[in-house]
Amino acid sequence: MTNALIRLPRSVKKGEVFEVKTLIQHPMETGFRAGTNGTTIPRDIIEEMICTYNGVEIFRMKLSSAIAANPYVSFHTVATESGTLYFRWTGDNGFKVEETARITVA
Amino acid sequence: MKRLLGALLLLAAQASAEIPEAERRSGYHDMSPSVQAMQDDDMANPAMLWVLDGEKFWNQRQGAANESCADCHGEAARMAGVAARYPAFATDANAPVNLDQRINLCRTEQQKAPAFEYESRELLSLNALVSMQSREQQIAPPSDPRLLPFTQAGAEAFNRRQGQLNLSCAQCHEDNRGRKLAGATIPQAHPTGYPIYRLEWQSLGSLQRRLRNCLIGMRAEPYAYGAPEYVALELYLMKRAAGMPFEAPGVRP
Amino acid sequence: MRTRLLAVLLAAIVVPALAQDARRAYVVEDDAIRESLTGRSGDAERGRAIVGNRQVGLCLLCHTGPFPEERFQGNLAPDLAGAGGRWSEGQLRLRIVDAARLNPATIMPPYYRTEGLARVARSFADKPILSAEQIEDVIAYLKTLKD
Amino acid sequence: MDQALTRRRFLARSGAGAAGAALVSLMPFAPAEAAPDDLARAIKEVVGSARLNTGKVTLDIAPLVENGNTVPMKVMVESPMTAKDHVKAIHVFNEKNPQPYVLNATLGPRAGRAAIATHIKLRESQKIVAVAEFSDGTFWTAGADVIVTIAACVEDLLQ
Repeated sequence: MTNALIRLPRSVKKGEVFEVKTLIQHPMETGFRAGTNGTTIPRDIIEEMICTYNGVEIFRMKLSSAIAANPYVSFHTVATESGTLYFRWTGDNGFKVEETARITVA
Repeated sequence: MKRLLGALLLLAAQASAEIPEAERRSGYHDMSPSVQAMQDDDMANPAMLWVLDGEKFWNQRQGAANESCADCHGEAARMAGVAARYPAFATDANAPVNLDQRINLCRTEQQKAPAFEYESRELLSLNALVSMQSREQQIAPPSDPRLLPFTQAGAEAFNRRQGQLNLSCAQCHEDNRGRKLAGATIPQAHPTGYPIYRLEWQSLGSLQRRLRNCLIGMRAEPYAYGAPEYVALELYLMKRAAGMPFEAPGVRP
Repeated sequence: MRTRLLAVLLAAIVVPALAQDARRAYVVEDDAIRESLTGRSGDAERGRAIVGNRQVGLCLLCHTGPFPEERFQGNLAPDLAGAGGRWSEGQLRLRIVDAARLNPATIMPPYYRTEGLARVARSFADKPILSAEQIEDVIAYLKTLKD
Repeated sequence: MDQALTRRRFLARSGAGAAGAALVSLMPFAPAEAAPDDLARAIKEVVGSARLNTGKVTLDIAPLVENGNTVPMKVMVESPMTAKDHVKAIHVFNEKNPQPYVLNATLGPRAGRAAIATHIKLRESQKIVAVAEFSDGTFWTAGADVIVTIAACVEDLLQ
């Protein structure tokens, strides 16, 4: 039930550079905050995000406790051919979310 | 000089100056450009994650009646303008209700399902979805005479001193609007963007949650969620902001 | 403005100490409380720390003051610089204890009044914002701000 | 949360002290803006013995933010992004959060443009440093000082 939003242009020209924007639901609990009973709230973060374009990795990011809740990440890539962008976020407590988005290259 | 003396006497008489229409501004304009940009771009506005949930809940059949919001209302887009005129008088509750309470009335009366908890993901999501449909519309409180005593009560609450710090809403948000409380610019307290993704909360939250924060800040006892006192304040705040553009779901610091 | 307000003040008001709390009695004469709330002078250094603490004195939320180390001071109340030159010790004391006696519309919280307040949060009920000792410390500090 | 305690714990874990202090002198920062030990050490772990050059990197972050919980940030690096000459990675560090690392993004010629954006958390006013690692083994950097104003009406602060 984790929500992720991905935005790409609907269609791009071959060779064009386009921006990929992503937003995913996650508390990004730092592991440095005190809970109500004085103990530390355990860390719960997304540790890594990767993106492949028709199977080839084009972007990878390691996240830390310093990334804000509900992480927003944007990056760029070159339009090579029509196909699928695959996204995977992994993190603490077995967190794993996969999403795909279609890109049409004219 | 005469005018100055008059103004001073007015102050001494404890009358808070209402904000002239030309000077009204949304809290959006008191934010830094980078936070404004977060609200301007739906892909950078984390509130959109709640809207996404709202769309799911909107279409889910619920309760003993096995009905979804969509079964009665159709597409969420048909709710355009609704959030801009809430709170409104609900005949089925015989009281003014805010949008959260309207959604819950639909649940208990139509869907025959238990009400959502205040500030729950479900309620905030549905509220965000419905509120978003009124973007760019003008805030348009209904001219229902049954609301008048409640709006009046809200106006009185807005001007009443409360808490250990003995402050009224008006002292900060009208008399000292635009000035700096520590590092923060005091906004005019117009409910243009609710529910808001508040950076401090790192979550979406309702106007009632924000009012609760203010009460705690002035060291006053907050009301329980859903209390009629909050709804009265909401009614007055919407009347005060009538005609201003709606920008939900907003981002605020 | 000031003379106008003063004219409506009663010449002298005695506020009795309430049995249920530890607050001391004080006497308001004209626009001042002449006597120290504790019978002693406060400590200016401690007073400065109270004024500068946003959770204790709260002063810098609204006032700007001579605290170069504190960023983001408020600007909705008068600058504290020169307060000790503008007001006598007794005038400062009343303005902290219960400024609303001088101007009913003031935004200055009543630092040593607990009656006549509405809906005070349970954790702060019947407690003044600052103790008599703290207020005397703050006055001792403000007195040093001559210009 | 006691920040001093956290930072001490961090130092104890990484077994640093004098070594970290020595690293500061290797950094290109002017003495007036010398970064504290753990920031310098974290950068050193990435850069190694290479020289850290100032330039080519633009770190876009507001100098004054109202709330440190969600701070928009962009890093842009000048590079043709070709197979021969591109940015391999962008690293971001902070000075005063409990840990010096913010993020590490791996890019390549397929990126087309070396520009990333995200939202970060800043516990207090501090320096942020971005480092770009190029395919030719050079490192380029930019820093920014961000002032975080204290939110005035923080939820439940007074209870």
